[in-house]
Amino acid sequence: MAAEDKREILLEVKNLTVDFKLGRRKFSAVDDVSFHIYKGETFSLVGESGSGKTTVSRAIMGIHQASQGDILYKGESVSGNMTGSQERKFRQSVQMIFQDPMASLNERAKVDYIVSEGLYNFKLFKGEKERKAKVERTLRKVGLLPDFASRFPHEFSGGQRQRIGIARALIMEPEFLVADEPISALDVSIRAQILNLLNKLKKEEDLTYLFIAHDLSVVRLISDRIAVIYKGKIVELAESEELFRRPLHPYTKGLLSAIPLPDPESEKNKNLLIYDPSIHDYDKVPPSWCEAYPGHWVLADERELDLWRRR
Amino acid sequence: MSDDAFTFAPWNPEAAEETGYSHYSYWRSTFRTFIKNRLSLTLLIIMGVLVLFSLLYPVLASVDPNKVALDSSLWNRRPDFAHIFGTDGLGRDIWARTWYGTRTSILLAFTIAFFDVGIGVVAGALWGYVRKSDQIMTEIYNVITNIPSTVYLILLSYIMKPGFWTIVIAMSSRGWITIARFIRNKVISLRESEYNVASRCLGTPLNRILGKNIIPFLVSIIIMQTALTIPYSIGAEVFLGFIGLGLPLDTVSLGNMVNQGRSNFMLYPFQLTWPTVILAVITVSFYIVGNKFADASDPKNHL
Amino acid sequence: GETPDQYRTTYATEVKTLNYFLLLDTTALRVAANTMDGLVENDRYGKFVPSLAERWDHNGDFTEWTFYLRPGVKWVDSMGQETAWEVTADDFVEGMRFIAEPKNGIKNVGIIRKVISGLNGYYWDLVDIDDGVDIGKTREEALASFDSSVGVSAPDKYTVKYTLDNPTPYFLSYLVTELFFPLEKEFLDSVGAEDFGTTKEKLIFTGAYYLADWQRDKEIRLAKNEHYWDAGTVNVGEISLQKVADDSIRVQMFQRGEVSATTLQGDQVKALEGTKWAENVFLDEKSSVTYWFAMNYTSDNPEARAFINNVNFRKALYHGIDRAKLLELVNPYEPEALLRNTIIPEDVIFDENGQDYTDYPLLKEVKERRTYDRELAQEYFQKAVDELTDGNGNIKGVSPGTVDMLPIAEIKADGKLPVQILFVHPTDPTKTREALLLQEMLRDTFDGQVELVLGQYVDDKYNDTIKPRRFDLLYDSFSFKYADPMAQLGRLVTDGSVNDGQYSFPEFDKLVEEADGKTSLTDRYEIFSRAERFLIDNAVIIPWQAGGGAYSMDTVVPFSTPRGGFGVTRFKYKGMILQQNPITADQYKMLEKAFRADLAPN
Amino acid sequence: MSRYIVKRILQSLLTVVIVVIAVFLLLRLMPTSGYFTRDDYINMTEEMRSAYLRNLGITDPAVIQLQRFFAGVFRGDLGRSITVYPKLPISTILAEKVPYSLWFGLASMFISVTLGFGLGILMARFKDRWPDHLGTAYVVAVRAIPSLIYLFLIQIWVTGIMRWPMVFYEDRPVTWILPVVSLSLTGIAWYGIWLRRFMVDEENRDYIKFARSKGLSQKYIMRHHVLRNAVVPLVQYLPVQLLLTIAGSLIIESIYSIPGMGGLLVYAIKQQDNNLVQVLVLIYAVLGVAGVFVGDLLMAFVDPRIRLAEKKKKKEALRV
Amino acid sequence: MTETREKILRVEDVVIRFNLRGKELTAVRSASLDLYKGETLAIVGESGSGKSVFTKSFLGMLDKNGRVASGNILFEGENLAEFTREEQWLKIRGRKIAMIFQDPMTALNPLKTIGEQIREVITLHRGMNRQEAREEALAMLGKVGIGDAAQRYGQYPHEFSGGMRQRVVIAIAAACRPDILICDEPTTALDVTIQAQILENLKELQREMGMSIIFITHDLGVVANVADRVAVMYAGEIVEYGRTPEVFYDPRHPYSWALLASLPQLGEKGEDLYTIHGTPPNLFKEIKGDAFAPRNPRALKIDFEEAPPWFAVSDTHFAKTWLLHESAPEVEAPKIIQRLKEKSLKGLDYGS
Ligand SMILES: Nc1ncnc2c1ncn2[C@@H]1O[C@H](COP(=O)(O)OP(=O)(O)OP(=O)(O)O)[C@@H](O)[C@H]1O
Ligand SMILES: Nc1ncnc2c1ncn2[C@@H]1O[C@H](COP(=O)(O)OP(=O)(O)OP(=O)(O)O)[C@@H](O)[C@H]1O
Ligand SMILES: [Mg+2]
Ligand SMILES: [Mg+2]
Repeated sequence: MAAEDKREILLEVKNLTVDFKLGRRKFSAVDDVSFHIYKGETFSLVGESGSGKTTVSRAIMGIHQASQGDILYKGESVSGNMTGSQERKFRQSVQMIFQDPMASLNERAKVDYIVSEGLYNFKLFKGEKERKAKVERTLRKVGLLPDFASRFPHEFSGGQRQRIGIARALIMEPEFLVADEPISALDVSIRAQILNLLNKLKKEEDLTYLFIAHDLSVVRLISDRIAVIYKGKIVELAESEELFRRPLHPYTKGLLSAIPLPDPESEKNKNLLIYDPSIHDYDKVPPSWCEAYPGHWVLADERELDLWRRR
Repeated sequence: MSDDAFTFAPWNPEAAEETGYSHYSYWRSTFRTFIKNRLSLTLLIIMGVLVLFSLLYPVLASVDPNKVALDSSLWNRRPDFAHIFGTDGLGRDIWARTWYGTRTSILLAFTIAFFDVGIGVVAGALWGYVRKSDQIMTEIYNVITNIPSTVYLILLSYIMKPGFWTIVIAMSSRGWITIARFIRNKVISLRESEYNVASRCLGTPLNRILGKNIIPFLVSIIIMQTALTIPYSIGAEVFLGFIGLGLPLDTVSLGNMVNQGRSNFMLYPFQLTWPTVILAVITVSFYIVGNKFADASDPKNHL
Repeated sequence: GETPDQYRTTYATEVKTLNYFLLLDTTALRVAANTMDGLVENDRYGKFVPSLAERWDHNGDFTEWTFYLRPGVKWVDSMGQETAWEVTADDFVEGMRFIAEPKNGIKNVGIIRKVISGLNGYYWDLVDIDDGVDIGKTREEALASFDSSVGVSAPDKYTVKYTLDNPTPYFLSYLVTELFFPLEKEFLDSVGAEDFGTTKEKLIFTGAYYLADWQRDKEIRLAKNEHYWDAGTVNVGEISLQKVADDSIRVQMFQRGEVSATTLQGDQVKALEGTKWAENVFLDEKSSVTYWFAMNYTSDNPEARAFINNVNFRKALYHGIDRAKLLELVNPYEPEALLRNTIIPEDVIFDENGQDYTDYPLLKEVKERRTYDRELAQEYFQKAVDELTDGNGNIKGVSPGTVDMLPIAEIKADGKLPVQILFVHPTDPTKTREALLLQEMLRDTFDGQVELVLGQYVDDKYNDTIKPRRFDLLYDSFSFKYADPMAQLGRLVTDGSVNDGQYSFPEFDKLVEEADGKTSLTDRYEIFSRAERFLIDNAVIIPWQAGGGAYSMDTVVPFSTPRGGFGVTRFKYKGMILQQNPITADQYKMLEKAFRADLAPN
Repeated sequence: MSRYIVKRILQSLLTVVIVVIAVFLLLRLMPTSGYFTRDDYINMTEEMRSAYLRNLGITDPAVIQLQRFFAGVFRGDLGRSITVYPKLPISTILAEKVPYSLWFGLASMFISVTLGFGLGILMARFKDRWPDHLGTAYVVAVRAIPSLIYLFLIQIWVTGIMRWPMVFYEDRPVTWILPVVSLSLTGIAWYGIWLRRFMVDEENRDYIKFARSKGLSQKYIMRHHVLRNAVVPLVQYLPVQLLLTIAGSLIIESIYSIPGMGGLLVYAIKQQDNNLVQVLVLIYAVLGVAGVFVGDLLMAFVDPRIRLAEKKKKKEALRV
Repeated sequence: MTETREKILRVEDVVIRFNLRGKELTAVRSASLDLYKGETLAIVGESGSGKSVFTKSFLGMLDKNGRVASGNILFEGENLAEFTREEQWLKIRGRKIAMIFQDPMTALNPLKTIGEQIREVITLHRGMNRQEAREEALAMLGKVGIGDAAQRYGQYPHEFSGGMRQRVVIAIAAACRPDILICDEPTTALDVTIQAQILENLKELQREMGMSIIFITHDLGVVANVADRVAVMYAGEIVEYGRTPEVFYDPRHPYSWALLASLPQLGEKGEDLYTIHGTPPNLFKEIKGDAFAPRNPRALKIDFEEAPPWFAVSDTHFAKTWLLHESAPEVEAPKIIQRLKEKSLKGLDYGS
């Protein structure tokens, strides 16, 4: 435990709230969310559609403004106004992999440009030759052929496109990668390629990931720690196996029970748990963020915490 | 079938990555798609020949389109060998005038289209991309589009001296905004698209985002708008001629010719017919060719 | 067959007002001419005959004229109903009072200010008062002095008396102008001077027709006045004036029977050659309107100014412009017939001996000459060039520069030959073609040394062109107002109201003044003819063509309407006879012959 | 909703005011002779003219003039024409002319919409077959060839063949036909091409495919799904076009001698009748802006997605 | 067991071609399939393998540029492949065979109320009057788990969440009481929790109405949940089919192996997942031999020469691969698949 705490915290999200305006009304897509990510780990955020996963990741990337709270990268705040050099450093070392490989590549630019876009922005090469070499190296790293550089995105299959997107991030030699559902738009048979690639990079390049998905079976495979987010609030956070072994929050349980398994027999006997938020009685005492077991946090009130622990 | 058939074949995962497509070039595909359509190709050729001829005619032929005949027997001559399209009420050669007029009208239309589209694209891209500009640009748009175009054209051509540049200024100072609006709508839909978000995450500066991520997607709109502006400008010149604010007399333009021909149409139909036919062929060709080219420039239609 | 009961014709621009004292265009003139009668009128031979006045007399030196009204004539309203008001002598006094009020802005009043005694003083007093000049009277006092100071009075209900400053034997020719029309005071008070004539309800009538309908930009309809004192001579029940702004279809409309008359341009006549319509085209009578070329002596364009102020150059133009050629555009067959070499028209002014003013020797010579002479023109031009340039084609005293005559034109004066002259014309197609032809003609005659720069005014010649002096050359016109050379020559003196070129020739001014002092017509006309000859010899202005004389197709039986060179007469339809089919040229010639024969004994 | 309406109205007013100010300033660029009738101008001395202008208030600072103008408008006083119809109250002129343009406009709009929709349906129905090609040819011709030419030829030829009068007479119904038809030509093309486009778009939508898979007949789908939905986006434009029918058509009113509003503005500008120009621009701007506004409201009315736009997002946000 | 059940649909060697700007694209290459009454058949396969096109042809819903080039689709004694006129299809669509499409967001007309959209099919197919149809529609809404049906009836699609919309779509399709219901990836756009609920609804309906379901998906978890039998499709061909346990526990085609093996659920932390390299074949080109061969590391030489025929694994289980040929070398399925059964039973039994 103590040893763990010595790990370097790469990113810290403190009480993050992101509001959106809907007409004249405001609502919080992300509501007072806190977590941190250690260097070298894969931290996953799961939750149903619309729960605010993307919003968290975009707030980290500075695409959405945080209404409240702070985001610290290597101890420096990146949510407010950064200085020019801070921003440059941040943009270089933090990269994002996008969900939809169809939409996230500029259709009218060649792969060569797409991959080297960041290099251009930060002038990370001396001459055309060096740039070309970098592009080639990176393409190879993600398992693409170097001569793809002269082609347009639409000539590629979904998996190949996604790898182009990853190459675009990798070429910047980032330390931290935000991956917002990088596989959900892909075909089953291709997902594995990407997951393998991400794993390989983690090992070889010592990358840190914030991994977002709603597919828990994937998350389990890839992540060190998992946070479950529900309607803008994190309801449970634990080490990956711990969470699967001992889910506490009813929402987490519902989520786990709904995962379809590629096994006819277990599916036959499937027992679907449907989460009903009205079981909580938060009117008087609002829930708090408690550590139910070491490193296993859950959002609950005293009574619930007791009850869930007992089971 | 040899037994060999049931042994493993050599396998190379890299080869499996190869995609089926050949090297692709946007413009080549656009052009190839375009020329597949026989109608538009024909019209393009016709248009090209007409435009080329009208540009070359003044060089090739020495007939002065403004040469007034003092001999009244040369006035209003029906088409014959000396004057292929006949002569007008002052003995000016309609054939020569038609080509000079075509040249003027085309130059005018191209100039207007150039400014309209040029300003419109830049303004529209900024309008769509820079959120802060939206309110003010929208108001400018509302204002400009709510001043009736006739008021505007007439006021300007009245305040300034009627002439080529007056028409250009009058048309372009107004025309750009509709194009800008089109562009803006498109840009807005592009602005939030994932690949732009990706670029922003990579810290790409605005000018390159516009140049690389936005403008290339507007090619078909740009072509379309250019194609629409050209016949529209030619028509506007005819209209201005009708209300007496067209190009000056010594400039031969299709607008002038149509208006002159019109007043004598019942008497000397040929004076209206030929300029009109040429004009119609040009405007219709531009319209169709432009549309088809815009279609062709949409990569969805490439194969 | 039956004769039609409706005469339909067209007009191109909407009338601004139908206040008959304020006639701005021929459409308003047409309406006034047919809805209002004055004291006298012209019959179809041009003779002055009684109208609202049954008879009249004058004193020996023509300074006092007394008119005796026809009793019992009632004003008629726009429903054709008689009103309670009778036409009385007071109405004529009120009419004069109305036009004498500067605030009413009656434009032609200048013509009679110096004729009616006291009118000039009265008018300017009011103007001075309005301008804040202290003349020792209040406005009320000045207004009150009208009856005592202005030479018009109503001794009794049916007698109108005019007192004139000078002997005026031609006074009757004034009376057919709108300025002498009556005005019913009570009616005027009821509608207000401001609104008088702005709608049909705001008018009442004394003429052969009343204004039955006035729909702006569409139609003006006149219906026969059943209560007219001379209703028996009115043959056509309705006159409809339709606005057709786009006149390219007018001939077509005539051929399809939609209108009863049309005029034709030369092209149109040519195009009818060989069709059945050819025989329907005839040449209308010329009018007393004269067109001439005006030159701007004070132009901003230094090149043109230098040349125009040179008599040799003006003469070169005088001889160099082939006016008949220009007229071929409107009359391809006999363009010469339309030419007019004098300023005062022929056939309108006669001295005591019945001699036509234009037949006075000095003018007769001018009248009969051919002005176009290419060699002579070139000779004069050479002289002008010798005088005005340094021999290398540089015009003396002219430095290069841009002359701003916007919005008409902008001239890049280079101070070299060819001399650039700004010729301004309206936008209508015929005038444009005329301009282009003139341009080519001058280029041809002067070997390219005279270059017309063409400029167009869009709408209003006076405001756009003459007033801001944005022209070098222009064709101008004037209508003839009364039967004396003074009517025209008096306005062409230095600072005269139609001296659009702003020249100043003291010799001419002196001659005019001298002539105007003469009471003997022969003396008077003799001196006027010298003055006129001076203008022509020095090519101060260049007379060009007579008004009227257009090719026409019509269903009006020729010579059935009143005839005369002044005022509203030409536009009167009283007595007009229509026929079913368009008249033919032969018919016209035959009737003309008969008419001339009838005319002779008169 | 009502807050939204108020906000939109204020915004529209702002636009109108800016438009009027813009034109107002443009008009100041024209010579002041535009404030005189020709005769006034000739007869007046320089001093009288400047006194007259002072009287009219033309020499006042633009701000004050504008204020006066808007105050007048607010009181319902549009002022009087100067040169076009000297001294006539502008309200009278409008009262005379608006009905013609309006009736012609309405008639032609009716025809444009019915025939245009017919054309659009036909083209969509027979997409890529000859009715579609023919329709396209028509649309292209109408759009690309200057209207002046074909309108004029229609007038000459049709009246000749049908032996109809060449110009418009109020009391002869037959003379209404050509102007109305001429006015409708572009409208038909416009509605036709857009309806076709929307219908074709609509036909490719998933819910149309789903409707077909439900076994609904082609005809039923066309009528109850495709057409209905395709018309919706067009509805937005109807009010502007309806309101702007008042503006009339310059060319058509000119060639058929219709005493409508079409030529008025051009004429007023040429005659420098600044008062009249000012009022007309105000009217057009108001109509244009109001049309867009009503169009938006109407759109919200026919399209449930828009009407409930605000509520919907709320719900979605609240929903699990 | 199989023989006793009634075959409701027989599809034989269907070839479907599209004409794309002058080029011919073969989307379905000789696919066959039988459907029994009351069963659920799942078709799996990767994107673009022709699943949708294939099933759309049963309804005559191919895009205009497509056609059934050959083969038979036998249903109730008629060959649907020979239908040419729209009226013939109208008798089939909806009332006999109905279809549910993938995206709940777009399958409903946004401008009509939910009620109208259900009612119109009920009046059309069941000849009920307005009132009866309304009652029936409300009942249907209830059956697919939409509470408050009476109020929901008059609302527009945008007032529904994605999951509810998809339920409405199901309600519409089921309201026709078809014999066969084709569900084309009806839950891919939805959340796992909602997906699970909708699958329950579907099964419920099937039990109640006794219809046969063809279920298209690429999610093997979903297949495991709903299907009685599975057909695996690759590049326009069905390459393997059999009862669900047979295909899951004893797959024979290399593509089926690859598909199952690459499932993340089977992954071992820290180990690479099995992957399929390369891209699917170009459908414009003629495919020689086994379409999967270029991507198959264990392809035989004959795979590049000649297309494999059907080989029977059992009475109910067939696969199209040369590996089942007697002269083929012994090739084992990837280990991970062999472990599927045990693994899924053990490790994935999340803590309840
Ligand atoms: N730009 C925006 N403006 C307004 N609301 C937004 C915006 N972006 C997201 N939202 C709303 O915020 C909420 C959270 O959205 P978010 O995209 O973060 O969810 P998510 O968990 O990523 O869902 P998914 O799994 O569908 O990607 C949703 O209700 C969404 O509608
Ligand atoms: N109208 C069409 N014109 C041309 N090609 C088509 C058409 N419709 C489908 N195709 C092609 O047919 C092939 C099979 O498509 P289909 O939609 O059946 O795949 P699918 O297996 O359903 O994939 P997904 O899982 O993505 O839905 C694809 O390559 C597709 O591009
Ligand atoms: Mg998301
Ligand atoms: Mg599919």
